[in-house]
Amino acid sequence: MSSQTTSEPAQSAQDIPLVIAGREFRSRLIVGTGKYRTNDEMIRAIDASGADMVTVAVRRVDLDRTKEEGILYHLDPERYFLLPNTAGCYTADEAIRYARLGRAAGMNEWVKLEVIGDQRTLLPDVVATVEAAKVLVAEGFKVLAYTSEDVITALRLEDAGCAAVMPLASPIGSGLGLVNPYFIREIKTRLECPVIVDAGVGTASDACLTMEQGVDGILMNTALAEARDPVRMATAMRLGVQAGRLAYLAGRMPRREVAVPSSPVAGMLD
Amino acid sequence: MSSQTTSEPAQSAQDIPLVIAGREFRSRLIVGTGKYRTNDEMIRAIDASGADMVTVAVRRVDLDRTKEEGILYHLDPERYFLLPNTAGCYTADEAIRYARLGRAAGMNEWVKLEVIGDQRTLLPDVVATVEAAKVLVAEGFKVLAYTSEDVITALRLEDAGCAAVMPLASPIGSGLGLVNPYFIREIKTRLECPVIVDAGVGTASDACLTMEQGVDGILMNTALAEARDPVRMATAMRLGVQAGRLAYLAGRMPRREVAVPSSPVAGMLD
Amino acid sequence: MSSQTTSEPAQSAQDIPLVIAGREFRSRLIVGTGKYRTNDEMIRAIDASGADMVTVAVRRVDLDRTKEEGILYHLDPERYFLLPNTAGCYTADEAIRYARLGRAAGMNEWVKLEVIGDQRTLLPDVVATVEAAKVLVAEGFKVLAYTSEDVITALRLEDAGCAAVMPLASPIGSGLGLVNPYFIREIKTRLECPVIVDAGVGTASDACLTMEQGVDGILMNTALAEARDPVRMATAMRLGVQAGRLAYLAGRMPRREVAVPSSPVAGMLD
Amino acid sequence: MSSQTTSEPAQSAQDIPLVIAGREFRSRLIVGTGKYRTNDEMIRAIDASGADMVTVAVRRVDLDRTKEEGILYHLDPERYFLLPNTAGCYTADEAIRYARLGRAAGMNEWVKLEVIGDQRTLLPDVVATVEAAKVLVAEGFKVLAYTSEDVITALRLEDAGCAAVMPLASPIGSGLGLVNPYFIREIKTRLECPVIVDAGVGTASDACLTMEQGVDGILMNTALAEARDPVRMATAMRLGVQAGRLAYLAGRMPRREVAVPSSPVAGMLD
Amino acid sequence: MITVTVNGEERQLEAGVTVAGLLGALGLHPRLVVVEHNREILDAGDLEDTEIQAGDNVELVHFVGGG
Amino acid sequence: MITVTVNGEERQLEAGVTVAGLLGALGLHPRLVVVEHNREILDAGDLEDTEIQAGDNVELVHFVGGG
Amino acid sequence: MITVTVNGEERQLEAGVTVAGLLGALGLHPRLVVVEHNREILDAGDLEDTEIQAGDNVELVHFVGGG
Amino acid sequence: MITVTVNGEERQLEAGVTVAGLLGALGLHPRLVVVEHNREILDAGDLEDTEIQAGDNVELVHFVGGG
Repeated sequence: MSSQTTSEPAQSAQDIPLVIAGREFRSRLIVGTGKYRTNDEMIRAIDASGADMVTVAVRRVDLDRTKEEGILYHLDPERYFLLPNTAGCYTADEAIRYARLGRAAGMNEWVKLEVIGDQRTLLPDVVATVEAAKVLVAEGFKVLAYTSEDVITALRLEDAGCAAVMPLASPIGSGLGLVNPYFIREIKTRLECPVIVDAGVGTASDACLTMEQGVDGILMNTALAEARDPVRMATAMRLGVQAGRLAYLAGRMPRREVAVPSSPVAGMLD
Repeated sequence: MSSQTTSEPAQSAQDIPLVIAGREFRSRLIVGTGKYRTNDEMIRAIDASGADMVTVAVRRVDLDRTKEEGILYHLDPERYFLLPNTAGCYTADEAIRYARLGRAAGMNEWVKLEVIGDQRTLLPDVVATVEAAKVLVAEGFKVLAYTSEDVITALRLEDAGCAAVMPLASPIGSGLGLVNPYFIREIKTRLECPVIVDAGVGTASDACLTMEQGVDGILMNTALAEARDPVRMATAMRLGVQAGRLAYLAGRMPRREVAVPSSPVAGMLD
Repeated sequence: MSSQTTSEPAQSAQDIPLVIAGREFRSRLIVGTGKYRTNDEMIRAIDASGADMVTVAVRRVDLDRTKEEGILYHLDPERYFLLPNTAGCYTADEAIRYARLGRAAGMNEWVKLEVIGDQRTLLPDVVATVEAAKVLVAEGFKVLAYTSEDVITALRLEDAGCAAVMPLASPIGSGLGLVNPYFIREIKTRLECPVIVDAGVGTASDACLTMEQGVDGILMNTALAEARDPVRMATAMRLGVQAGRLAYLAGRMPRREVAVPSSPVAGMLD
Repeated sequence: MSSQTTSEPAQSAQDIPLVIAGREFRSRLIVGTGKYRTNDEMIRAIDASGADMVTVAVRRVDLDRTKEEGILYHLDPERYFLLPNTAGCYTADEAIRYARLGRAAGMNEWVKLEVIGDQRTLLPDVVATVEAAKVLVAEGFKVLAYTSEDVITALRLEDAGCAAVMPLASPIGSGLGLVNPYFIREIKTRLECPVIVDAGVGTASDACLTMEQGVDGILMNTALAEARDPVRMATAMRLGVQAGRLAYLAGRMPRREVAVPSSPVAGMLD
Repeated sequence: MITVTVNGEERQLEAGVTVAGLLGALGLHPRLVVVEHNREILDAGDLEDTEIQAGDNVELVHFVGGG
Repeated sequence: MITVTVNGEERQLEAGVTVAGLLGALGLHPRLVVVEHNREILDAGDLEDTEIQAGDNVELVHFVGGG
Repeated sequence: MITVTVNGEERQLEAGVTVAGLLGALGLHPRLVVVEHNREILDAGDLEDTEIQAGDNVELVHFVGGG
Repeated sequence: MITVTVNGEERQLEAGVTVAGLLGALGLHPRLVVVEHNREILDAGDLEDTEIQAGDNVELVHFVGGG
């Protein structure tokens, strides 16, 4: 029994599935396929994560080592919905080019749109992202757009027709966790399309806290690939995402600065 | 299929069980039985929590409403290991008296020792707690001692022969979460007996973050009983505790203030 | 002796003055003039703050209560450098119109540029802000631009020729303090022009912590006007800004999770 | 003009002096004299800190380098009130012995009581501290007792007759800042004697935030001695303590998650 | 009749009543109650044999919900 | 009489009135007000010479407290 | 022989070679590669018919691991 | 000669030496040192009169930098 299936009862019993662009996903955790030490470790980690959507990048075939296999050798497209990204693109045109190549390489019209504005922070160029989103939506793409925690940009990406808006928790690969819960919460409050937090989550409590803000899902890669034990961390993230989601739906107790006993004060002996 | 069972594969596959005083527990989450709106809600929440040890209080039988049932009508002692507490006691003698009554009422020699020092904060009287622990250990009790986040008191409780030491995350019923991770981590580092964080956890991310400090388990009550939906929150807590435990075992990625791409920088098109 | 002068020795002895667009300012704290309960309280608070630059808004004269005095009746332009803002403008054109009116009403070509993108968060429309900045710089304005904590927008505002870039600590009037120190620090690292944190500071420790990130100054209004005692809070802010600035220059001790004694371990008695 | 004097107007105008055991102090910042790189740097830092009470340790005279001067060569007892500590003592008896030696060496009956319980954390042995406090108070000492953030121990130290209770912000020399504001606030609320936060402050914003909790003062050493520039940091701490104190007295604005404009919404142009 | 204190309240009982008798009169099943008689906890086996004297203090406790 | 818009409100003015005249009638000191006449900002020097025509839009602004 | 650019590197190919031919020569299975020919993405069906001319730019890409 | 312990180290002193004499021999100014003689703190006034016996324990302390 694969560990991935173990949480479905809880999931199905107490939550509704994630729906993006009319497609239903079993898991609210979406994972990347980069930076793993080995392909085998990647496969086992993705299995443990329970993700049914995984991101991939579009790159040149290495002509010198033609025996080298692309990612498709490792991921069963029957099982995993592949989401091509435009990582590494610094202009709208470049991102659009990569999106089209991704569509040709894959089996769907979905794209994780990234237009990077700065090499050191890998923060998005929000102007170019909105511009590219409009073009790709017009071409029939389902655009999931990586963006900053800026509420206004998020609103514009929704207006541009994005299928999902994906604000960052903190910079890509930083592991700093959810730095600005206020803006993430505000984005979720203001948008109607799904909000997926993308980038910055470092450990399970980050994922749990992020889901507790009410967002629809989380996309991560480095937190799994760079964990000492990626498979165990993937299980932790699967459970942490579900935990945060259910805690959000359950409605937490109030915070108080004065203590309140858990046992009855009445009925004490003399 | 009870939701509780859904996570066991992950659990058993990737973690060792919690062992206190030679007894093995399937769950690292221990829950209280106080303050629920109804007994039915309590039963369903405890089931969802996956806990196999639950705490109970010792109080006078209400002679005026003798049809009133004690907690034993609701909790199957075959399924749940009952841990009597000394909640509400303000002196060592009083706590010792309640511990003995709890032993007579229950089927085991275990006690959750609480000696409260102050009504407003419900913080422990650490001096009286150590004193009572010594007496009870000498009488053959397995003492799980509620205490502050003071490392030195924790060391003394271990020296006194406690089966487990249970520092608080924040005051009982406050829901403020893990206020002092440094001291909790230090207590775990310094003690050999199990460290169970007791009190203060408010939501799933608190539980997850607490377990990520490396402690052996968490005891909670108010966070479930006072959630808008205790059953869903109990599931969230079960998953959150497992997530934090596995993330601790997995070893998180390093934090960085500079971004690192998840997709290859090589192989970009011209 | 005005309380404002009391800190100058420390200031002058241990720090360099703030210079924006070639103009030297004695204080790194810039304050607004809105929302005070009375004009007298405003005057005393601004005096206590030590600020030598204050912001003002441009609004219609109230023709029905012509005895009503403009702000110039209360602020001595010899003592305070007036910085007109474009608060309340939602488009580049509107902001440009207000900037020109401010220039005509004032004695300088400086403007605090604000182009709001959303009424609920008062977050900037970064695209329109950059656009307006370019126009105003071309007209010879010294533009101090309110912006989000987005590093890339900050870089573009500097490229556009802004005299200072003013990222927010948190939303205007929220008092949430410095939510994203990472991005504020990154903005300061990447820009050459002065970086003034504008909006969100709620109390003195917020101001102190913000200055410790290395930024050049802070602009605030609500934290003073809405304090129970604005004059005392203004003194607190003046001191807090200096404290944070000097702590930044002094270079703090390292953080450690293990204690280190302050008194010698040698020379103890037997 | 010594930088120390520069803040007195603000201070005297807007705050009352700190009074401990009937003695008035100009500064709410108390500093240690340990770990400075040079005596000259120590003197200048203490001057800049504005402190009028400084702590000293009691140690053996070094008989091999008799030209070596004690601290009294460097600190003018006319200007600084010397507070001997019992640092390094691990039992009540040892601390009492050092307190008596300190009294014989100094000009007063004051002592900073420290009874350490653990070498790694330097956390207090709260039981032994209370015991030693009772003995020393009976001998006529003015006892300022270093303790943990435990509210109950703090109450007992006050009952024991301590002149001031000094809970830690975080471990001695750690620079982790104020870890548990709730308990520090509660201690201040519950005690009548002065509450001085001792140990753990790392930079000016820590000092400011700590004073904003309402405590009466702060005692620090490492944060100054280990700063890259102790004199500048001492000025920063002096200002930060005043800033936090005045912000506490001023009463901060409310926190809000929705923005509120600082400029009038009325009077906009068409 | 004798006067005893049960769970903090004075009650009139017939002289010579046993603890088991008291439980019966109160409709409490012995297996669900712990009896503390003059600060001594009674074993189930002693309930029948333990006679309540005037002035005795009896506490009848059980488990309730608590954290 | 002509109808003009001043600060968003319609007003009746005598034909031929200048901006300076309007300010005077409103009791506003020219040095404390900025005049935007049909979207053009007027220099202080032009207030006397600028005649207000029917349908003109005049905005009279000044500095107020703001952050 | 003609000179073309494949994945950024100049290569000598026989005149008249098709894209399908190129893939074959490189040992690349057409179904696992996407071909961009002079900035135009080729459908699988066109690989046989598309002849490579001197100076053409050919990009051969596929999916790799990424986040 | 007698053997005494001063600040934890054994020293040979002439019989009959006083504490004041010891301080002098060590070049220590009495006003800058506190003397603990066999666990008793000496008043400045007693330094002259206090004779050190064989086996005595003398601690000489002062203030040093500390936090």
